[in-house]
Amino acid sequence: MAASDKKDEKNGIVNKILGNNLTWSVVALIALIIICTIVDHSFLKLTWNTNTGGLAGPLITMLQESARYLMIATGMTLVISTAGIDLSVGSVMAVAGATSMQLLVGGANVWVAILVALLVGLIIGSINGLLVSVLGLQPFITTLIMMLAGRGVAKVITSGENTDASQIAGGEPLRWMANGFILGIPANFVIALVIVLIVGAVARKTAMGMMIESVGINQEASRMTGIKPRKILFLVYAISGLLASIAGLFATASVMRVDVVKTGQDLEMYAILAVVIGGTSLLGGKFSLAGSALGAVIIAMIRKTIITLGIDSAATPAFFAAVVIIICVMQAPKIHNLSAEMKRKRALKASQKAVAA
Amino acid sequence: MTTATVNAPKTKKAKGGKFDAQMIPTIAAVVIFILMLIMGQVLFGTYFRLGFISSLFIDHAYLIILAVAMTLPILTGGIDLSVGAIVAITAVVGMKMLNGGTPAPLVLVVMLLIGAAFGLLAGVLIEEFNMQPFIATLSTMFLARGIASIISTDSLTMPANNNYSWIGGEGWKIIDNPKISNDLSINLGVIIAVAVVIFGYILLHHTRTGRTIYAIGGSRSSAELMGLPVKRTQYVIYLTSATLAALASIVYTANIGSAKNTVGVGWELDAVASVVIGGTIITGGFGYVLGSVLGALVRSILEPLTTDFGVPAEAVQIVVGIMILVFVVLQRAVTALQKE
Amino acid sequence: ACGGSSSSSSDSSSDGQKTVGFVAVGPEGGFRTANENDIKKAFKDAGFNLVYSPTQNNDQQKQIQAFNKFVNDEVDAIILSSTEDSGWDDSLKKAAEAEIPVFTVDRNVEVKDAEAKKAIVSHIGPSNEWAGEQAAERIAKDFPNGANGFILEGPAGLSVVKDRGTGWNNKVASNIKVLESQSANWSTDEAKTVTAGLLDKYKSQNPQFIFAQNDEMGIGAAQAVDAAGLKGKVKIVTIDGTKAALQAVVDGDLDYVIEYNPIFGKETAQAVKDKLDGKTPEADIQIDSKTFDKAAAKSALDSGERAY
Amino acid sequence: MTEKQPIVVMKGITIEFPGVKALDGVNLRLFPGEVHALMGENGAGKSTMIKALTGVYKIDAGSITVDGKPTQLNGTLDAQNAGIATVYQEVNLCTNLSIGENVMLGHEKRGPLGIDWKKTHAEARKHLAKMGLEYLDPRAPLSSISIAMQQLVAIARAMVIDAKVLILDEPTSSLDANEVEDLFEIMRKVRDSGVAILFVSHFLDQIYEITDRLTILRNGQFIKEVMTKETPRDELIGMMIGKSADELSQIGAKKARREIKPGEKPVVSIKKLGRKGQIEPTDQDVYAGEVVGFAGLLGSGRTELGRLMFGADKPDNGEYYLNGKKVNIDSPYTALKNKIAYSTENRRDEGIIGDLTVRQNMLIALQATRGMFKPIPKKEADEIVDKYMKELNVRPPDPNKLIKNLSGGNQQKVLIARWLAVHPELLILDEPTRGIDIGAKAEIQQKVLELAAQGMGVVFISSELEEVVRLSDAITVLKDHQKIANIVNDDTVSQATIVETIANSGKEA
Ligand SMILES: Nc1ncnc2c1ncn2[C@@H]1O[C@H](COP(=O)(O)OP(=O)(O)OP(=O)(O)O)[C@@H](O)[C@H]1O
Ligand SMILES: Nc1ncnc2c1ncn2[C@@H]1O[C@H](COP(=O)(O)OP(=O)(O)OP(=O)(O)O)[C@@H](O)[C@H]1O
Ligand SMILES: [Mg+2]
Ligand SMILES: [Mg+2]
Repeated sequence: MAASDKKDEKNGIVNKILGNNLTWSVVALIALIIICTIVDHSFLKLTWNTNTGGLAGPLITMLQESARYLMIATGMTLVISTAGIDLSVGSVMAVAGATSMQLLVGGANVWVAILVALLVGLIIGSINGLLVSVLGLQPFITTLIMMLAGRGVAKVITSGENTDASQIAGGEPLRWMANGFILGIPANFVIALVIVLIVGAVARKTAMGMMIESVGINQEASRMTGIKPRKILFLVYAISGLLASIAGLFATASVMRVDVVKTGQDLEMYAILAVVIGGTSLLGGKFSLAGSALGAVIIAMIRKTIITLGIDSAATPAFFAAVVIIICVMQAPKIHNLSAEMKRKRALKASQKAVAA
Repeated sequence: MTTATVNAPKTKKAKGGKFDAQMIPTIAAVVIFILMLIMGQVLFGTYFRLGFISSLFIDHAYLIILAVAMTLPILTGGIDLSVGAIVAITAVVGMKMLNGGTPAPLVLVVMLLIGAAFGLLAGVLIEEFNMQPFIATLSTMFLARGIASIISTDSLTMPANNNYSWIGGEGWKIIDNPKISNDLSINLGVIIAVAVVIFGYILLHHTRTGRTIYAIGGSRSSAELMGLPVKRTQYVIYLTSATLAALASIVYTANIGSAKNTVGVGWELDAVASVVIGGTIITGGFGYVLGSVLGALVRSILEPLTTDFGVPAEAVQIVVGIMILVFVVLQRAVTALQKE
Repeated sequence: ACGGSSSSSSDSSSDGQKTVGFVAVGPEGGFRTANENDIKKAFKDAGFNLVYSPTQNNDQQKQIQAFNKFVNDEVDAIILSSTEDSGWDDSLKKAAEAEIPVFTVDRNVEVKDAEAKKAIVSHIGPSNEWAGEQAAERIAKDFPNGANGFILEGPAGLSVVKDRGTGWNNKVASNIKVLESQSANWSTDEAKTVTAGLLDKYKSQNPQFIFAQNDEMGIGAAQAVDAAGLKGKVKIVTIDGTKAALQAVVDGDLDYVIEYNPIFGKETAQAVKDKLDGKTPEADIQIDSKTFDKAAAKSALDSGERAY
Repeated sequence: MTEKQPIVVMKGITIEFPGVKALDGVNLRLFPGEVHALMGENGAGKSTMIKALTGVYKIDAGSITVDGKPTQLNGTLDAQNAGIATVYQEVNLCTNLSIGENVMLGHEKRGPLGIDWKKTHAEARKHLAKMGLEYLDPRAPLSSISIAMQQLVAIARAMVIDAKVLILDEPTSSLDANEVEDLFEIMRKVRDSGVAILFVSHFLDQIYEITDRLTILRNGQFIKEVMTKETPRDELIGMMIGKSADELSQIGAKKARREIKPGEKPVVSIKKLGRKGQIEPTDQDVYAGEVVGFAGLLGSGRTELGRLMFGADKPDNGEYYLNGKKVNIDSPYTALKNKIAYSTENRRDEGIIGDLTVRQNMLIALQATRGMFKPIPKKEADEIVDKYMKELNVRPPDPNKLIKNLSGGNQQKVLIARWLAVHPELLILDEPTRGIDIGAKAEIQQKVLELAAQGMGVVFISSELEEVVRLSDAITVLKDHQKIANIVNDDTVSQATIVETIANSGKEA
């Protein structure tokens, strides 16, 4: 009796681990790393690059790239938790990047350029927030419009050029932000991680997280408890805009050049994928920032895998789709309830036999 | 427990008039479309030309079909992001087959089947593996586009005498004026689009499957508890939207006589915009196919208008975005006023 | 259908100004923005009323729509800067019927239909294949004893990508080994990531060159090379010839830039003018492009004449 | 008793949710031509049992036999095809569709061109008429009618299929006396035609009026199957709650009247507060320690007045005084800031936040009044949650369960705890005892009296005149969205008084 209890308990833990979305994300991440290591034996090797003053190696470039996904995925998580969506993050990245580069080229101080770029992101996010919360427009369509218009804004800022600030002196802090190292670890990854932790701490240590979830679960009931759903909605879109502008700085500062068409292109989709892989439902409600962060790293890792495996560029989207489908399918309740389901069926058969007898 | 015997004053009749509120966004779409045409005509004098009207329909037959296709999942609160990519893969396969000498009817069937296969895959992911439609169709979108690029990245042209391009092309001139800009013409693509609209209308309003689509949009759990075949209907929806996307591909490729893996990038968003402009609510439950058709037409004349207004190139996207925004806000205002 | 000349056109050509429709790609930075701005300016200078219609996402459908609209608007001429080289037969047929002359710029289009062919008067633009060939020749010259390297391509499927690739393949030396071709989507930032990845992966095979199909990607690749401490050891060749790229050649970040000359507005305007004046412009107006090594780049920048 | 053949036999049904065994070997037999009641406290497993029979939940053990054939039910569709029609506890209709469509969904009349709407609507009208709803326009949207009416529509829908088994899970909880009578009329007719009816209700009067046979559950366990006629009330209550009936003696408790002293200031006083289309401008005072009952028929505007006093809807007219001071209550937030709380009648849509835990649901209103960035200290939160879990006897007593997994009655208790946690001066309770078992009902009523005794002003809205009369100091009677009387509840007042008031005002108007 006691023994079977213990076994049950053990089963419970195993089931819990299997049922946890994060588990499958970690498994996927490890699987991708293993695949890469098999193809490229030096994949896990880290060397010290005296040229840059940091670690070097495939994993490091992967982390460097993941910084921007971490930013937009974090903002996206909060937005999705309110049962919304922010399709404009890619465009906001372009706008923020364009702003900073154009200012630098125009001779502005680098800190001014950074601050104004962040402010612009915050403003675009706030406009999304206003449209969704005050006018009550549907998030999908509102941010879709902002995605179109945002690209246009980026083009207007640079007059359609791909502004290049790589030759401009004084851009060092910005360059460091994207390319530098802190204790050998990519600075942008460290910064992104710190921001994720701050957002996480604010969300979970104050009531912000619960209120965001509450609005996402049942907006009317939330209103009746004295929460102001409009304020919450405004807040999450504004945060998402701000974080997207940081991502935009990462993306442009890495090469000190904005590309009005390419910067941030399609990244909204990656962000959404990261959030979903991380276990937050697109229907809103409970969110997991840790899950989304892991999702963001997985997205970067998938892209790294594509390069490492030398997958033909034509086949890239198909490979991407395959990995995403596998991860999502593994997360499906049907799969991780498989053993429980089989047990249930067996029990049912037995009891039916008993009844028949 | 009271045993009151007062007759409740049950005379307060629920007004049937309120029901029309759901149609207001669609009606607004009609009105605004006509206003836009009139504005174009007054300012630039070319919008009432038969040639303009003809090419509006011929060039956008594909978008009308996609808008109808997109209406189905959106009515349930879902979405099908894969339609653009399905156009690409079916187009590439179709052109390859035509060039390989496959008879046109067989090519058409294969294209539709490929579309259906992607719809089925989306359905399986959504219904069997609990993936949200957005993610499931995003995956099938990547998959379809990826496979299309693997098959070919060339610009594939149809062979001559292919028994295929007659679907598109110039079609028939109904009114043949001396000037081409005054000709009224129609081609099979437009007729197919009209047929699709009629099909969509009948499906949604005169079949149980259609009503189940609306019910799912209202509340999926209610629909399930009501004993409606929710799962089957979901399959029907994604199969239909993907197959219609293949049909849109047929109409489009027949029109331009060539195809390539990059065709249809962003069309899913054009289709979504059309559906929303047409008054369908993105969260599901309310909307009409006819609205989506009008939405597609409205979406289609945004570009000519920006061109004629001479909007600076960099700002075109902003203006298009703002126009859609104004549209959505107007609809929202009208609906809110009605509710008062 | 008759018509043809603009006497009956209801467009804003009140002062006898000729209207020209420009079916364009849209401002995408680099080559594209320079090219379209130049065309717009040249036509304005030549006294035309240029109506400009960009597309989005390189979507040919939007271009077809714009083209058909110009036919219906009865413009005097159409300039077509197509995203795709096929699929124009029907539209060109309409233009032919309406007797509107069409000028293709940048990319030539393939036409099957004889009727449709008549609509096209001239093609004006530089050659992508030529540019690709130049890149192969430069690498062959740099490494007579052979070398390993990568190619950074644009998005799979664009005809520019194919043409530049074809040019490269035509002239590439047998001892030049391409370890891998990857798409970096025309993007600087992506090129940096991709290149960093490739350098990691093929470290053992000592990559010595990178052929980037445009300047943006080349600049990104240069940064990755720099970060890997390989500056100067890996030679990067790019196509387009933007100022930033020339500067990079001067700085030694890039080895060689092949111009894909976007400045042919004048030539285009002249061709249109000739046609409308009843003359017959040349069918194929080749625009010459230059190549820049360090010295040429320096003098080009110093001259201050480069417009983009 | 002649032993008829049961049409449905459920044997040894076990259903486990993560962490709870909701049903443990429960048996149920349904006989044609009988009304069978499933009895038990909140959370006993009644709804779960029903969902097992209709294929919503998969059973973990046991067997289901319909018409003598062992049946595997893999979904509601299967159940429907097996001739089982169901009205679930929570209204499950589609508010985006018309009334008629909701009745006919899946059973629309078809002609050669697909659905024939004329016929379908005519058919819908027929079924609505059976429920006494002939005055409803089947083309009107479902959202235009109240929840209670929607419940009737749901029942009309269940009658559309030629069912062998009709299941009604608490259909009467939001109906008033007339509608209940109408419903019973129909149930008798259906029963007499040989259909087996499964009925759930927490009103013992109703049980004894309409049912023939009872199955009693407690804590997911099968207790007994008995004939209604042979089971006295006391015994039934005893079987349901496992205590003797005496322990529920407080049920009859009547409030000691609170006299309003001359010159005393009300806590809340509204003057000509109204909102177009919802409620005519109304005056109302509530004194500290006073219980004001709102009485009226379905749709009379009780809820609307309550919502207006809470700022859930913005008034477009009138003034609001709090302790003599004029205030502007235009949102639930300002109301809560001013210590006015409102517990909704629409628990599912406006009450619970399903995917949050019981604990979070209890604390969220208090948190909202404090502001997002001032989290309630853990210790304080623990104390509050602990206190109310015990005081209101929430089951299961685990505050970390998701509230959506609690039974209806327990959800209600959590919501009441939510409002008590903000220590309101005025608490508006809209149908707080709806769908609640007799034990819990007594507890809640008791709580209301306690709160009033502690000096809280309470507005008590209920469709059960009995409890309004018993608990209130004053009764406000509403009709047609208008306050028609203010009755001081002294010993002369009875349910009949209220009913008369309503009827007479009708004649004058
Ligand atoms: N989906 C679920 N997940 C977990 N537990 C659940 C779920 N649904 C119900 N339960 C639990 O199962 C038990 C039985 O619930 P059920 O709804 O059947 O009660 P009930 O008898 O209908 O009560 P009421 O009279 O309040 O409606 C309760 O303890 C409830 O918390
Ligand atoms: N017979 C009816 N026909 C149409 N609408 C109605 C009818 N009765 C009520 N309504 C509307 O439904 C909504 C909710 O009314 P509801 O029945 O909840 O009022 P109530 O007085 O609070 O009654 P109860 O509390 O018993 O439900 C109100 O907007 C009301 O106008
Ligand atoms: Mg129940
Ligand atoms: Mg009410």
